[in-house]
Amino acid sequence: MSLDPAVYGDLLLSLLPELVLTGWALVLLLFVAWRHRTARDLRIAGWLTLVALLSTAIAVWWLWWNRATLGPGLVAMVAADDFRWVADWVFLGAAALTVLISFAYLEREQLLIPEYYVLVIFATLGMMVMAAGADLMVIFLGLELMSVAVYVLAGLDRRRARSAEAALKYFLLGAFASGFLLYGIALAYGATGTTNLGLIGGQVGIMGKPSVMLLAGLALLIVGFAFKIAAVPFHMWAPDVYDGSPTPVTAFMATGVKAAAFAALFRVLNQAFAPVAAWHDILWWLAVVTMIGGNLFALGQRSLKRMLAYSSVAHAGYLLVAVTAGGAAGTSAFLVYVIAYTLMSLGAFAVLSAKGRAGESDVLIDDLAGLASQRPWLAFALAVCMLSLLGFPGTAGFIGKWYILIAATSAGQNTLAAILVLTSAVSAGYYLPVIMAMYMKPPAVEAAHRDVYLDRWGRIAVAVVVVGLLLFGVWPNRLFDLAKSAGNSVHATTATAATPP
Amino acid sequence: MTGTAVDLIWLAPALALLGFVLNGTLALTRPNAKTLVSVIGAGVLLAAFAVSIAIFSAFAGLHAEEPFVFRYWSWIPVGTLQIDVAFQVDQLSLVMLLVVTGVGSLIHLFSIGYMKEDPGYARYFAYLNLFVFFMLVLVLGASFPVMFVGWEGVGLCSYLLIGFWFTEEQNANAGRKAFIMNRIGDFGFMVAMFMIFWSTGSLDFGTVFTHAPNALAAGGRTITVITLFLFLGCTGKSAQIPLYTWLPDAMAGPTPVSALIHAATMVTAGVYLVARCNLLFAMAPVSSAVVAGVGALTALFAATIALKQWDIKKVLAYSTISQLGYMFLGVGTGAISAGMFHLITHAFFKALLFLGSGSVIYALHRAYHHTHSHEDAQDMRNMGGLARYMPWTTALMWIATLAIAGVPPLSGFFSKDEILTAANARGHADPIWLVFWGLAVIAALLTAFYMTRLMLYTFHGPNRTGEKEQAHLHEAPWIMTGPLLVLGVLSAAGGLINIPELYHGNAWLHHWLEPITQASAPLLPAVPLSSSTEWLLVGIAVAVAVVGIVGAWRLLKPEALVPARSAPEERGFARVLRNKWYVDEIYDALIVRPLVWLSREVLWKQVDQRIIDGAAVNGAARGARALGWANRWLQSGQVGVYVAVFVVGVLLILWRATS
Amino acid sequence: MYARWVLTALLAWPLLAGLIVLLLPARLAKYVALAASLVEFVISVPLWWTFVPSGGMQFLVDRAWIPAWGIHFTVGVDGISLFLVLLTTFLIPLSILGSWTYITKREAGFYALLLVLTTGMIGVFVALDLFLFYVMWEVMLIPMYFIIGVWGGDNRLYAAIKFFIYTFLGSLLMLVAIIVLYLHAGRATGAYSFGYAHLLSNAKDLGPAAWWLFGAFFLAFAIKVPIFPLHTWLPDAHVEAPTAGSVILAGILLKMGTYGFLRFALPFFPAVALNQNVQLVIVVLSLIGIIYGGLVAMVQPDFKKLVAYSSVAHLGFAMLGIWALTLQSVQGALLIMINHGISTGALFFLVGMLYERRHSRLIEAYGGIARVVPLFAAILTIVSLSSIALPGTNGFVGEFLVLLGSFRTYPIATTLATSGVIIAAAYLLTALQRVIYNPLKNPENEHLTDLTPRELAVLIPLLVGILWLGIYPKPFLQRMEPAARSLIEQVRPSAASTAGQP
Amino acid sequence: MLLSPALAISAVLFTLGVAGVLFRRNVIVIFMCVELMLNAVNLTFVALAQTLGMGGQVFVFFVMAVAAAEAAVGLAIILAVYRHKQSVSLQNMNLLRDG
Amino acid sequence: MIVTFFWIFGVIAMGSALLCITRKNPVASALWLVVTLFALAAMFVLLDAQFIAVLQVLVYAGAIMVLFLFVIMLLNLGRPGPTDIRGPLGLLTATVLAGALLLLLRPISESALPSSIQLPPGSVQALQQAQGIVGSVANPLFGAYLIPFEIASVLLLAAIVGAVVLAKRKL
Repeated sequence: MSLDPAVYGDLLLSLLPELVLTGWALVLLLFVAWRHRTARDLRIAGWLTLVALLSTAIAVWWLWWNRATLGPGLVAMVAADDFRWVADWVFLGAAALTVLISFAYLEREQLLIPEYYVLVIFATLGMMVMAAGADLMVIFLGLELMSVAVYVLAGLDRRRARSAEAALKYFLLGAFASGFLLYGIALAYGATGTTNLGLIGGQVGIMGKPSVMLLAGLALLIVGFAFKIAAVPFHMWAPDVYDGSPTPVTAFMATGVKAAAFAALFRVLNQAFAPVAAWHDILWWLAVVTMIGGNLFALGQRSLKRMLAYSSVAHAGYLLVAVTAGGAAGTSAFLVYVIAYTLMSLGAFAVLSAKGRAGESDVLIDDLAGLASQRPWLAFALAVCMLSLLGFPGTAGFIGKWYILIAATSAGQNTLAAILVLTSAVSAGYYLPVIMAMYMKPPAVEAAHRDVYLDRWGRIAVAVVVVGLLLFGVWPNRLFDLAKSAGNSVHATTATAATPP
Repeated sequence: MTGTAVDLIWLAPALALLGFVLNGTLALTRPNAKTLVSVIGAGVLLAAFAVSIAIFSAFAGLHAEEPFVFRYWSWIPVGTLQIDVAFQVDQLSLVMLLVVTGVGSLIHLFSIGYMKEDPGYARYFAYLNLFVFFMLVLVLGASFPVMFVGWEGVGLCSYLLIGFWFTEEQNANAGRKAFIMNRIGDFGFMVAMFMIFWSTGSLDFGTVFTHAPNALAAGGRTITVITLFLFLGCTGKSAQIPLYTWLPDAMAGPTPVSALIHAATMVTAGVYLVARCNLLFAMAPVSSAVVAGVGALTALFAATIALKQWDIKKVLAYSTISQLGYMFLGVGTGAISAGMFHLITHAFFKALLFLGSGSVIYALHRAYHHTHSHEDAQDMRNMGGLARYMPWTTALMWIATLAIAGVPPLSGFFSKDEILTAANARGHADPIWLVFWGLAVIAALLTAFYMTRLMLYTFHGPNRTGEKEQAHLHEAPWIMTGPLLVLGVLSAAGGLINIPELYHGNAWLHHWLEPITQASAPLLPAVPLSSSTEWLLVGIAVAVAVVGIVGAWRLLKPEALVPARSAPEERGFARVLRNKWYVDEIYDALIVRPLVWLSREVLWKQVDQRIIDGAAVNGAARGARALGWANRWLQSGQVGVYVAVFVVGVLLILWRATS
Repeated sequence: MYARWVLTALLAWPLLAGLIVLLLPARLAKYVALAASLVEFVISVPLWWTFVPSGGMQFLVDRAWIPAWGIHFTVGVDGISLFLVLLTTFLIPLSILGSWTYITKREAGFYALLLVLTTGMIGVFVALDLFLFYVMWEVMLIPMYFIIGVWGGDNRLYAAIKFFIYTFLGSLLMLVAIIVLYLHAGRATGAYSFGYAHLLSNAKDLGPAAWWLFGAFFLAFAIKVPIFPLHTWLPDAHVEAPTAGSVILAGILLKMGTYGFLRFALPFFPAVALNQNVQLVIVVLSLIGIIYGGLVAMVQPDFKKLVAYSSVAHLGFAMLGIWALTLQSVQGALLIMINHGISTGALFFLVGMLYERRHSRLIEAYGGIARVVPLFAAILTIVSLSSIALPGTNGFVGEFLVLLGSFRTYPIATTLATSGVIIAAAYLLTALQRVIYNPLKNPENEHLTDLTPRELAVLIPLLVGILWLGIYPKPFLQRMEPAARSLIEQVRPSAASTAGQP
Repeated sequence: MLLSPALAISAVLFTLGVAGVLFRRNVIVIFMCVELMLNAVNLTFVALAQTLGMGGQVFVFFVMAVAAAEAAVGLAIILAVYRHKQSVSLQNMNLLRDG
Repeated sequence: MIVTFFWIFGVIAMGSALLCITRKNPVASALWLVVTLFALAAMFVLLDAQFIAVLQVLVYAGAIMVLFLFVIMLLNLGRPGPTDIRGPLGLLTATVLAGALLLLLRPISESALPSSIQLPPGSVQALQQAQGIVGSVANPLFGAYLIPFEIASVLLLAAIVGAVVLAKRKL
């Protein structure tokens, strides 16, 4: 189904998922304005959110099923391609899992704030806009929408200074970073006379040697995204903010926000700046320092939450490898890995949220000692997540890493691949201790884990994660088909460079 | 397949193995069924001996020039390397077969009495049978590897039997020492095998000896190296310089074991090997010289040590080493039959000497046992005048002594004289042998001397055992003296099997072995000695023996001896001899200690633990973790720092992009 | 030909059984596990008869798994892997039986892991798709990691993570190398597949890349073997692991390294592997392994450590044999791999049985116990002798073949290596003496109980193996020979014609 | 003709904004400096719009919207923090840190 | 003539910006920022962006900065307190970094735009003549840029919700 951007009907149709979600946001807002007293209201809001996310996902599916494309003109503000649909599913999935683990958490922490769900929806909406945006203006606005919502979510737990501080740090640095992003956009606009990715690409194509303005713009754009994906050296907010935020929000930040920023980065680099060689070099370095930094810094952590924060930095590094590899293979690898990463990272945070109290900032890795004997299933779930994060065969994490390696090596980036695997080996130094603590150390006190609790929804979330990780780890075929078509959709031109069939 | 009793060759080792299995089972299940054990243990040996005689006679009837090879199953077939489990029956192996089973049977019988009291009775006979089995595999094996099986097998049994009374640490040590030193020899044997295979393409005796002359240049480097490695093996097994030091310690084992393994059979395996490979050695003159030289030197060297030993078994041990030296001198000289001859006679009289000393020790032990005294039952200073109490033993041991001293017409005289003559004869071809001959003659003198010393101190003069003990000293039971008698006869008359032409004998053994030696004969310098020279040599030999005996009789004063506990420490040269030229100490200081120190202090503690594990492995891990920790002062929570780092990142990226 | 599904069954059954065992109550676990492992063994045994020595790869199964990358589930055995598979299925029941009383906590988990481990190990040996191979290679890591970490000794955590990271680090570079090979072959032929045959036939003209590809494979396998100086994980892992763990570590896991060399490193990169300097390095390292391993073993106060270091020495022989590339040496290496599995396995069992009685692995804790436990002493003696390669035992055949074969290629090195037999005697007999001989000083040892029927049931099969392989190894050698020959032809065409000829 | 001076000025202003963020500890002032950065970018847009068409001006419009939104949320966050710490100085924002 | 004016306002903007970041009193900083914003508005006018200039004054200088001042007052930071300017080391680092940044941004102002994308001079005025100053902005805003416009509205809504969540007294 080909939609004509000139026709409003088609335009709206191409925005169907966003519209659906916005509509739900308004409904939810009204509901919240009406009922916002009790825990039950909160739960209802949560269920409504789940419905909203689900219906949006269905809308996305409908468009995907009908092969909706926005053409022929490139002047559209949004793109309609498989990449967008898959990315949308990732965001919606992340949001849904976040909601699932939020039920118990919010009640336990007495955060009876139904607006929480509204903000989650807004943030998701922002992400979807970023993935959809075919125009720097749209991407920027989407990013701001997402950020504003997440700033607030980070500071949601107003009773705790840590939460407020996290919000502040995230906000300040975020605003600072978006300043750079904006400047980058301005320069790109100046160099090409447009903010539309397609047109920029065209301009750059005929421009020949890229002008200084363009390059500077590109650099600042990368900076803007690098901040959101927490790439070294723009990562320093991440540990603190992740640490201070309510754990479900942390999970959402680590997965959704990162994925959205990556999605946008992919579109920008591959559709607008494909001909510019400079960014490969920049991203190469960014990837290397991020992988090394993230993994080394994580080694030094004793707090489980901070360790996960740094590990998310490290994984941003792996994803950057996929970006650097570029091409359709790189994009597909990115999508596969980001799906795996979303699952495993959310699973880890879910278990953490079950273990901890008062924001879990105090849960040390050693506090998990003996979890396996008292909460075998939780321990198993966390172990699977850790192994998947480690990239161990049989889990989705391994498949993702394998895909990234293939993409990198087929792009001739053998060094990058080698660094990736070596740093992964380092990561064993901090993932294994978690398993070790759970299975090989006796609990500190008899009832160490009595109050570890996940409610029904949380269990569902964790189960989904574990099953997903193992399933994709052994049988990733459907995932690949999806990722491949998505990858090619972004790369009408550069597809099948040197990629395996 | 000959269709004669020869085909039963497998039976001999099989019987021994059967004995081992049965006795072994008994040892683990019913260790006290001593009668059954002794019946099995000695029975299988006697049966084996009977079989051997049958085979021997059958074989003799066949007048075969070529050996019979019986292939049982293919053992290690890989590519062109085809090793079968096969036995070879020929003149040489049959001689050994008879010696082993014959002497073996006698010693088994003797053991029945000697070990009666021992709790490990069944285990003892199991080991003994196992030893016989391996010894037979050794002598019957039709290829180097099969022989090697027996070769290491007997080493194992000697290890087990030396350490038989393992609760004494030094016994266990002695066993270990024996095994490890043998392993040094076996190392040589193995390397030799590799070279033989890659140069002749096979390891079967037959093929090797037929291919060797074409495949290898006589006197060439390869053959020399091969034979030297082989001889290294011999020095280990047959206790020659430099690997002899294990044998004296091996006396820690029960005395019959010393008789069987460390006198009659196993230690002669080296001689057998050289005889078996006489062709190869003949092709390598240098090696032959080394063999003969080492033999002669060992003969003298060991004899000197024997002069000053007090432990009766130690004396005999060194004398064994010295006699083995003679044999190597013989085979090294190329006088295979002479060497084998001496091997046989030595088996007789040395077994007799050991068993005799065994019954002496047995007597003293019993005596001390009665009086609950803890004196050393093997120290000659605690003996003396035993002739009164154990006449039979005394008489028999005198026969053996005269035999070993080389007094005509006893067996030892013929065999030793033949070796000396051969050496002297070879000396006319290449003079170095004259030196060997000289050494051997001096050794002969010393032999006569120390053996007389032994007899003198043990059986004559006043008794030093102790007043109370004397009451309990008396002859051993017949089961023990019986075998002694038989051996006495053999020691006396053993010479008959090879009376040289010189005395118009038929030199039976010499001719019998000709099919084995004929190949090498043409390679050796043939120096026919005039009968006058031969008579001269005989004269010298006899004179030497007589001088030795008489000298000892005159010089030594048994009356002057004091019992071991109050004996003074020797001084001067005597002390050096007493301490065996300090060879053990030297080995310990030069090889053992440095090696252990190196392994423990350097390789393990430093290289392995500190450098590799500590510095490299854990160091890397610690380093990475340290870097992680180092990040904490950046990640200080101060947004200012974060912003600064952020801007630095911006600058770097801008710079890379725009330049 | 035996059923096509046999290998698949061998892989699937333990996994399934493991999951079942995991859910069983602790007291049932070991019985079910034992039964399952015996079934596994029974399934595997017919391979012995139905295997056609000259048949090359057989029992092949090839199913598409991840078509997108040309990944298949491809398994098969040849003369090289056959015995490693059988060895695995043979040792597992024994290990389970051997842990009967040793493992007292979380039995279900332990036995489940053992079974899962079986799948991993067999998978490594039969995988003919490099993706599958890599997956199996890693998969067997986790169960062993848990076995050491949960049921191990006092220092188990350190040993476990050391073992894991060491192996993981090595294998990850191999992963990259595999992918590079895959892309190379794909670009060359246009057919993208991880199939062993496909990659093998297109591993040519890699150019200089071959060097670091070989390096990556080498690192992965060298760590597993282990080759000096990458061996330090081994003593810790062996010592800390529970008996069954040590047995399987020594018996099977180490063989994966040597197997990897035979199956991948050599055939893929013959040019590099046979490069003069590479040969020199590897031969020297094997020599160091043999002599250094022996010397260090000689001074170990801990019996298990001693055995661990002796493994370094044994595997050194295997490496030497593999690189010498003569028919004799290669088959000898294969035999050593089997023998070491049996003998060292038996040694670890015996040490474990001693440990169960006295809770000490220190040699000086014992002495003179032959009087108290004659049966134990007898078996320990036999096993030690097989470990020091006494003729008539399995050990001799392997070492003899390796040395004899290697002598052709590396005379000097082999002569030096042969001195290893002296050192072996030195360290094992010393230990033997200090454990079962000498005066019985420690009164605690007065009342040691001799081997129980169960323990005998564990040891007897191993003893049978020791004697069988020592006296009549022909059936094994026959089944190996064609595979070894073709390997040599593949790697060194010139070597094949002369292999064995003087 | 005004383009390059405009670009130069906006670059300077942007740098001043960054410098301000680096100079100050007071959160509010830092936020103001961020606003300054945004305005500098706005200048670039407007200057470009003169030669490249209205797109630039429209963009400035959106930037203002974003700035407003950020201001609302940001100041709310600052208030929230102030409730806990009675301070808006970054020095006191060190609850969250490594170790 | 215009250029001169432009520069004058530019200098004012930069100067007041400098003062804004160096005044130790937040209120002073805020007021200096307002001055910068006004100067910018003037420059916008010179750049044919009168409507934007108006918005600048109304929204920025008006609404947003008032909000800032309001918060400053609310938190009672107006009174002289300990300075929030970093110590010498911090300042040095900051200056160096900022200097480097400026150095790297400098070439931008010199780079000329590719002629292919430039509209003919004065075309903007022409457009404004045709559609009116507001219309010339409104047309694209509600035409080509409709989608961003709607997103912006959602953004503002989200911001309001967020502000409410964070600011309302009780939870």
